[in-house]
Amino acid sequence: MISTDPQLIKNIVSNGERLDGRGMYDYRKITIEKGAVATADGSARVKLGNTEVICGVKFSVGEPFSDTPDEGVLMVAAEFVPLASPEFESGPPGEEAVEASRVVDRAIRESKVIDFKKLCITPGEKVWMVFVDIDVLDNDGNLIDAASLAAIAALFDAKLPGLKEDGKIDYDNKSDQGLQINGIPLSTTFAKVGDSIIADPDLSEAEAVDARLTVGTFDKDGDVLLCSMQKGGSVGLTVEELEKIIDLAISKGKELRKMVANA
Amino acid sequence: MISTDPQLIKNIVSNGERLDGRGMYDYRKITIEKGAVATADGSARVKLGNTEVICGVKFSVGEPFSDTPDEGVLMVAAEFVPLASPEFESGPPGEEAVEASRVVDRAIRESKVIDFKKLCITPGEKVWMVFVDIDVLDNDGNLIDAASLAAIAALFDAKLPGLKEDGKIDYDNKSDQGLQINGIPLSTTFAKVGDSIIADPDLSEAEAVDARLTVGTFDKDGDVLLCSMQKGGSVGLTVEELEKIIDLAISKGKELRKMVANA
Amino acid sequence: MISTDPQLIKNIVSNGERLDGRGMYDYRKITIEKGAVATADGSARVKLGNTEVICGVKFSVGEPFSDTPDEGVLMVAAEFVPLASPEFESGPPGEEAVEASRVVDRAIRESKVIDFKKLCITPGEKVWMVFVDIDVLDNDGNLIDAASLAAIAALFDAKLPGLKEDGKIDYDNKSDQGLQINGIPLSTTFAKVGDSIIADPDLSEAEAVDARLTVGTFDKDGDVLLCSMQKGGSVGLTVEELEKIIDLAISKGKELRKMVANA
Amino acid sequence: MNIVEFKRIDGRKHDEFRPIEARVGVLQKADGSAYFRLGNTVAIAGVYGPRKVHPRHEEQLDRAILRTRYNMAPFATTERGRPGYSRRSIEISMVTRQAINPVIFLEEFPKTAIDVHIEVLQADASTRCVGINAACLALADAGIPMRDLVASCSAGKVNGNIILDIAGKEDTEGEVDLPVAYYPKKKHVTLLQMDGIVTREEAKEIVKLAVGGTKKIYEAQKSALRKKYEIEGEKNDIY
Amino acid sequence: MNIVEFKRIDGRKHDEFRPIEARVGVLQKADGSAYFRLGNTVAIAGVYGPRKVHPRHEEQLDRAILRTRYNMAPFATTERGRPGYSRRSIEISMVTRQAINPVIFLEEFPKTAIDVHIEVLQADASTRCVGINAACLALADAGIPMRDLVASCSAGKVNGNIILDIAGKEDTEGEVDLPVAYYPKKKHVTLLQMDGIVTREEAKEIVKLAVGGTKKIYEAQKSALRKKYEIEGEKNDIY
Amino acid sequence: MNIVEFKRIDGRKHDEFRPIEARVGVLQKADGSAYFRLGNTVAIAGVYGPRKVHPRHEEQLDRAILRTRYNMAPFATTERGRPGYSRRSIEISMVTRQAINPVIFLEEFPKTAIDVHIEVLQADASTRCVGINAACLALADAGIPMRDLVASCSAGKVNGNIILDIAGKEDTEGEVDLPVAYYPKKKHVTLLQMDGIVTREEAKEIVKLAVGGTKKIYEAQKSALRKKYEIEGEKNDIY
Repeated sequence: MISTDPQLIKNIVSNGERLDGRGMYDYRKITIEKGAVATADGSARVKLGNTEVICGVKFSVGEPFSDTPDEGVLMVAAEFVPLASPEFESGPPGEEAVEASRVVDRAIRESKVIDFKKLCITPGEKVWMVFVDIDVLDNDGNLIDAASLAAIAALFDAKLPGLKEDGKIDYDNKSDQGLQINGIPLSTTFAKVGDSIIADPDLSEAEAVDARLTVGTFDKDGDVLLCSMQKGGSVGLTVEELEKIIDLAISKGKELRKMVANA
Repeated sequence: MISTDPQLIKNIVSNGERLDGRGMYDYRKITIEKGAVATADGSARVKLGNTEVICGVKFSVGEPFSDTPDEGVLMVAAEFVPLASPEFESGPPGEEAVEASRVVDRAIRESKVIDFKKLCITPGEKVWMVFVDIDVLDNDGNLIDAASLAAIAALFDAKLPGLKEDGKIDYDNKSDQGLQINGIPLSTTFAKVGDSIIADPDLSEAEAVDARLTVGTFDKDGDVLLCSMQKGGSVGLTVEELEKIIDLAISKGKELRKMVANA
Repeated sequence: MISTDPQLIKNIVSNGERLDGRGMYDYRKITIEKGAVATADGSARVKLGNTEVICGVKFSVGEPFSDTPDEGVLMVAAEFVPLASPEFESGPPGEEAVEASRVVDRAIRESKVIDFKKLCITPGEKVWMVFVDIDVLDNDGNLIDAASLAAIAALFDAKLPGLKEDGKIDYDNKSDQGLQINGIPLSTTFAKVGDSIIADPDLSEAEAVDARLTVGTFDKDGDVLLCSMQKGGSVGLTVEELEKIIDLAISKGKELRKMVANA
Repeated sequence: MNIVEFKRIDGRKHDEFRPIEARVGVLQKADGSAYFRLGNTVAIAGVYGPRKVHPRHEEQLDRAILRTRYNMAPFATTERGRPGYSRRSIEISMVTRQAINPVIFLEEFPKTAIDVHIEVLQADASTRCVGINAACLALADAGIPMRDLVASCSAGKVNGNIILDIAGKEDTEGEVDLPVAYYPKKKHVTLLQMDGIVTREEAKEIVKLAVGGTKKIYEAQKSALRKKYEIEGEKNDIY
Repeated sequence: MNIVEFKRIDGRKHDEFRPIEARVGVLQKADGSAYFRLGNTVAIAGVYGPRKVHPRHEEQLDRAILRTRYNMAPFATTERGRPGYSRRSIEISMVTRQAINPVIFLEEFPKTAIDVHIEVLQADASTRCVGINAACLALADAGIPMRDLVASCSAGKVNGNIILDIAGKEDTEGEVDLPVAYYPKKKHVTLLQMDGIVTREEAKEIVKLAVGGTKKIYEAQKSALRKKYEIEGEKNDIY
Repeated sequence: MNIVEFKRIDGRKHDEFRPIEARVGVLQKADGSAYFRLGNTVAIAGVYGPRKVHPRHEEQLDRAILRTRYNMAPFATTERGRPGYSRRSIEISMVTRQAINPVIFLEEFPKTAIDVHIEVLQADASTRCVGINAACLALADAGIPMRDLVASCSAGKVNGNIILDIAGKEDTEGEVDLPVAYYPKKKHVTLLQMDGIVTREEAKEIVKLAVGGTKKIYEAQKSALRKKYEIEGEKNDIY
């Protein structure tokens, strides 16, 4: 793999430009294909430039956690499948995959756009388990945002399975009941390269990135609210930079939400 | 360990001979000792030449799988204990051990000689779990056939434990009820060395083997039927070679079944 | 780390002396601080010279083992946290940590000072699980005795949580009911260095130690009884040496028990 | 031999495949990649290598080592699957390696590893076959020198009828499933597994049907590769 | 902005910390160590290194590698925790490393590892902050050259009020928790995480409150280090 | 001391063993092997080495490393055991190594490993003793130079009586179990464990009974080795 010299990237970005010609706050081209996986209860394939992830939602019936006996359970997992990158290895998820799945999970969970009480079947005994599994097929950077887009699109695509009389899932008959989701929580990631801020860093830029801030936003009754933040990278951000990114994330979130809504 | 030159083996076999003087389609000497493990509910020790395996069957009471609520559960596991070979290592089973246990499992399961519905205690709740554990003590090649012989002999040897009033196993009082097994499914393995086919390859021959075909056969109402096949090795087999091995396996299976029946 | 030459230690000990000036059968200074962990149901921090361990007891409600349906369950685990020693590594417990937890567990369990039948809530269904977790913070040798002191002191410090009407633990309201413990089982460790016996070997002495004997003793109705023994080290002990250590352990156990009783 | 044609559950003829779709170059990062679909069974394969071997002790002085990893996405099956290795995936990874191994010029790349990762995205029977088909295309796409392609499919017996490419309800009702992989130039079967009860004659008939079926798979593979070079050819025209 | 002061559950002011306690040199075997307490949250950190790297392939030719391990003792939480790595501890170990990394002169110790082990002994919110505070003190105690200390604390929103250092009942009732780590000399936020719902303005206000709070933490850290050198100074006087 | 002889559940005297059976050379592939049986407890041991050390960093410059692995077959116990390492097998592997270590001339084989694998095929008490007995015979069978054999057995207390070689119902009813391993030439106890309640005097009495019992084990071991050389001698006569 020919990697790009980080110093070259830094120089380009310091001139307010990017290697692939994008504007500083532009995302790469996004395509969202809902229903991409016939075997899943809900799914989406998302391309963010050359980054590609696929997300499948599956439901099962399980026991609730003892501290939330009347709520369904959300489980988000990301697998960085080794075909996606020469650096990914087989085996249990590494810290990057763990972080991605947890950041995506928090944005969805904390926004409270899904009412988990509606996913209760029998309080204290049976609830819907919602498994959101994200497979990374191609890693060209900014996996968190791609995973976030795929996860929420797949959840919007999902239909609950029917239940048989014995309380087990009837795999032959899907219901047409979707999840009621009141808002579109999304992660948007900005990076600091030198003194500049750029949106949606790709893999060629990753080595040059000093710090990263992922901001989860969602819409509620016309307002935009934040639901999660996660800083990454081995250098710090000033408070001013943080505030600037928060503002950028709010406006970029609006753009991305339209794509999800229209997907 | 002094290993035999694969080319030497190839030369010998191409002359229609074998290093230990066996005929091309001859198995090594087989001994089957049922009841070899006093602590098991059924057991057998099998020697196939210098290959030695020991199989123990244990019963326990457990929950059925949700898709077969009225059937007992068969679990076959092979451990390639490191005392059996300088190459075996401690730790979770490697691919060879996994393959052996799965091939043995399939031959028994697919032949349907055991009616798993008869191993149901309370439908949907309690069934007999049949654990078939195979320990390899000495590896001189063709572990699959040795394991297959040991597994079926141990199952024939097995007696169900008694049940106490509370539904738990009464370890002090065995029943004299055996498993009803309607046929003897067995794996028979043939190998291709150059253009020749040989039965029951031993470890000195293993390096010279191009391909391997294991065929599971059993007897039903006087007929011989196939229940499983598994090709191994890094070279292919022609359809004619496959057909020849299927025919050889059927006649060799008859011989081996007599030994199991008389053990 | 500058380690002490084992031969030097051997020479000193053979003269009936020790590097830190202790008597042959003296323990290092012991401090026991009960209630050291606010979040635990019982706890103790123990310093044995520069060895420091912390033990926390936590209760939960769980299912009994099927062979003891009316008894609570004791689980002792020791983690050799890597901050305690340059040699400790992350990951599952090594053989030394496993041994320490099992020796501590046996001394408590076998002495029968805790009546596990009193920790039964509903026979066959619900019992108290008693988790005794030992964290090693500083390893300057003789971890078994330090862990043993901390475990029993933490058990004496423990108060059972209250139970809510639905049978779950009420974490907001602790009961003031302690465990009824009828005696103080303790491990005391002696080591053979050359022909001499020393008590409580520290880390500088460890390399010079030929053999180790840990003796668990407890008091019952004024008598001292043994409840466990464990020999360690790569050299043997004569029967006379064993007997001498048993006698030393009995008298040393009395001393240590006073410290636990007064802690 | 099934002279009177019967009705299959999904209306196919006894020797008819589900729709086949094959594409190469579907991933950006992998050195080679491919997508293969057989009805509702979908797999993607990505190839890395020849590259340095980690861990080093696996290195072979006289040839490349071939490593295969078959993995099922958790959402690929009716019930959600647990991520990570299972005994099933260990076995399939192994037979996949043995199936592909004969056609690769491993001896041309001593001391290297060629890694083939197969990800099953949708599972409706024959996942190992679809994985092998994708893997061979991905190897070719990566420019790994090969003697031939290996083509894989399965045949079996359902309600007494011997049919090609069991799928859907046929799979749950099926008595026998027999996947093969075939190396056409050498006329070699490089993978063969079977479970279920058959007579000697049925076994041979099913093998022949499956081996015959690989021809159509092979055509689909070659057509996908041709399309790649045509497109690349077109690209060359443009520049 | 919270001009009328409200009542917090435990009686603290909106920008008031729980009691802070910091000590260095609390362990004997570690090359450096520290204890940090914030109310009922207690962590100990131990540092080993710079030392040889195992496994060797992690070694960097131009700098030391920094490895952090955040671990929660099983008895630190209300319900007993399972020992060993969890997804949570993997994430926190990572963000802790990123929080500390900027202040260490890693380039001075090429081909070595600096290992920071954090053990949370009691958990009542802000465990990662307390761990980071202890870790920086332990690094200083080990004599590792540092550009500055990193100080960490959290702020959040409880019942609509924006407050510093959420703890106890506030934690379970809290809507938002936002931990930061701050590198004062450079005015850099080196850790920032958030969960919960806030407006843009609230987010900024909470960030400022948290960043402002780190000043007091920083003082406590420096005071603990001063105390160490005073005591060592006294010792020197004696000899 | 137990002057009036009492009745044991299986009719044995207080210092009587279950039937002992010992054989060497029972495996073909191992460099040395042995079978040891004490009543219903059966173990097989296999030895490989001295051989190269993997992983290399475990290598010792001045001596061989001794590695022991105690494993219980899943069918060896009343309830089926889970395959793989348990905390129990980790501990027993360790004390087994320490029990055997003193008698082996490890210093004669620097930079090598001697691997001793013990497989318990039937478990009716004293499995670690039987494993040690088999292991020493297997080491001798492998031609590893040894100072002596280590012999192992256990004694204990059942219903107040001090008896040798607890087994069967005695085991479940037993109050105390005390296994020892003994190195006769040096009069050294190389393994000693105990659980259960005893007085000081009882402890000493049980130790003596167990140590005394090792004599018969030792005889059985030597007899098994003699038989081997006799047979080998006979073989020599024939040729």
